Amino acid sequence: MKFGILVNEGPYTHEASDSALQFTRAALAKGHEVTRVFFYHDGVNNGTRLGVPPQDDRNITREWSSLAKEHELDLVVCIAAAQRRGLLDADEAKRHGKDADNIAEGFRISGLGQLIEVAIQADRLMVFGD
Amino acid sequence: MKFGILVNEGPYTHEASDSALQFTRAALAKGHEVTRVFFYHDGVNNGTRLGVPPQDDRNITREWSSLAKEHELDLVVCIAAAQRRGLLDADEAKRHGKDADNIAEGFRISGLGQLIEVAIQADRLMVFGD
Amino acid sequence: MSITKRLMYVNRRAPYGTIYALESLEVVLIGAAFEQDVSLAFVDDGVYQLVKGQNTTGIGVKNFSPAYAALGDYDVKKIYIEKESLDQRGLSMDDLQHLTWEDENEDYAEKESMHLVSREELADLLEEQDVVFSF
Amino acid sequence: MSITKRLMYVNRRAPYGTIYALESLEVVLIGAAFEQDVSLAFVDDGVYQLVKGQNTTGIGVKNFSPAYAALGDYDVKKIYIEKESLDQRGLSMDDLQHLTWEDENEDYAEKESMHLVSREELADLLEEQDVVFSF
Amino acid sequence: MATLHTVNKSPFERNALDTCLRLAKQGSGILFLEDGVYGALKGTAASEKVAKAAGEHKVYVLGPDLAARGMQEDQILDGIQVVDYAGFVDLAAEHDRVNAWL
Amino acid sequence: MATLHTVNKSPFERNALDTCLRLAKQGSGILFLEDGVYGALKGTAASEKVAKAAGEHKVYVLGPDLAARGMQEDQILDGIQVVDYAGFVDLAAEHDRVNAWL
Repeated sequence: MKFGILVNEGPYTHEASDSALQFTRAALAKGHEVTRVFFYHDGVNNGTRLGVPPQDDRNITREWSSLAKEHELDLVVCIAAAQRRGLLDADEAKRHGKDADNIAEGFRISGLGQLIEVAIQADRLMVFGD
Repeated sequence: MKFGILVNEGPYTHEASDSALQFTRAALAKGHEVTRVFFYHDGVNNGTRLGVPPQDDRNITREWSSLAKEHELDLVVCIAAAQRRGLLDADEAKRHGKDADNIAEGFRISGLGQLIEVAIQADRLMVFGD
Repeated sequence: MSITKRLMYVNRRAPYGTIYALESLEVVLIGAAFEQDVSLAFVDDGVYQLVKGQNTTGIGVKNFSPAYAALGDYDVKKIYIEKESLDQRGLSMDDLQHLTWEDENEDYAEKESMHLVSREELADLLEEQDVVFSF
Repeated sequence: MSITKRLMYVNRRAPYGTIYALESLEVVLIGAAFEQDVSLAFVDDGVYQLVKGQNTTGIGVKNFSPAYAALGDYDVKKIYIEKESLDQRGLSMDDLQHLTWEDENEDYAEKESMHLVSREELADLLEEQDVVFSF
Repeated sequence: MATLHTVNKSPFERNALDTCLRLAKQGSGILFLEDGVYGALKGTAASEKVAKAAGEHKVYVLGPDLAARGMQEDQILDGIQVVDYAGFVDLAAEHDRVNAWL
Repeated sequence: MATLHTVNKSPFERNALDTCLRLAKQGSGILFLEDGVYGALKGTAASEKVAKAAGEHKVYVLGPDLAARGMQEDQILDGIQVVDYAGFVDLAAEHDRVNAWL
């Protein structure tokens, strides 16, 4: 079965991104396909490479990145939500005249159409948020 | 009278930072002192210079920066909350081996002691959050 | 893509206090291009999104309520308002924006988009969906 | 600074679902160094923060509940639990961690930090504060 | 002048107003702002308890947040006073402390 | 198999559980996770309505979230089944759609 995952909240602040990560791992372990993980609202903050969580706690961004690498997951950050909140890749930074970018490995920035697309293509859309 | 302001939520996501900004402006207009604005929890995200909000909406970070410049406001971002969420200044970026920083003009990163200090020094602590 | 799915957006949050109402509307407007069978439900504090006469000048935030009137142009014409949510808040349909769409097959006749539904009717509608979006 | 103020931290959120409980505790621990007259109130879902036997292995999140036991060492020894909040949740003081402090003036005798208070008592305590922190 | 309590949550979505009313001493100030302003309206499921509270406390509502949400002053419960941000600052200064029920 | 409803909010803080119960068709699945797990407990102000719901729906609670919060399985209302993340995935696959009451 194909799952689409929507993450609406930032890491650490809300358990939503932890739950999404655990669900995604469990779905993959059962042999399901995770077609795309889409990060919306404050969920875009999962995709920053500048986070430095305490050493004795989990690093959610790194967990998403390594899960993506292992399973060729498509991690998509919403461009409009990301701009508002200051999450940029190199192209976006250049386009808006910003002197730095902060997106983490394995994440890509794209439009809301990617959310609608996965909602249509997947068998189930799982929403994790506040 | 001296006010301390605590902002617990990120910009745009929650009205808290708008309310804090409006309150701060109104207090200054009445001749009160705003001893410090402290950004905690997701409030640290008010201090990113990488945000690109839609042109037809307000730019909250820029409004804080210019208010700070005009009134010599002390805008302090909590270091622990900021590290967790990926908000860094140049020193912090260097210390943690990160290749970029993203703090906006007029904000500085410091410890939670700065919150306690303003709570003690100010006549009133105003809390804006979710 | 040639699949047509039934997508429902469930709006349960008040506007301005949080960004969910605005960013939900942004999804609806983008999603309209995909030509799916789209509907919107306004439940709980979500009914406040449609209240007439919003004026955000005093809070310095963009007033996005006029954008709902464009939904008809985007072919989003099934808008359900739960009666129980209105009642709890002392509101009636007259307090809300009146959203319509133009039927190009009937010489652009203006038709009703807003449908007042009971909890039972909304429960049935939810059960007919392929995908339910909540933000 | 030589001013001594009465600071109360009001904890109304459950742990783990959101970060407020953890980051509130971080403020309390840092704030202890300022030698103020500090107290903590646990109200509404905040009482869940002190429930015994928390085991976060399955959710992959750090279990911070052991840190409450250190409050006594930080000289934070006025901890108020609202009875109405416990009652609503079917909890009693036995379900919570037992927090104590050692009185160095009495040969390090272990003393009670936890105080069960009624809504009226908590309302009075709130009224005696100089600063009320809420997160 | 006792405590100014602020409530920024919808009374239909969250328990912040109920807790505020449970723990506010008689004669407190209570200010509704942000989504909390819905608590100040007539004819809702929360009106009765708020009207009762307005008899025991001084209740205020932030006008700019009301207007943003399309609410008119004639929809406000009797005994509730509308203030702007300057009035909010005055209330905070006049009371001895401010307690935000987030 | 109808709809799987998920509730991740405390029943004491927010209205998500009430709305879920108002709009879930009889025979739905309802899964409590995150702070929603407090809704699955015996002896609380929410227990009566949840026990009633467990008679009309299949109600589940996420074990890892229960354990994190220090709750034991013997504190769970009768008729509520504990599942892990793998069980959550199975529930999502078995039902026709998933409706998250955020």
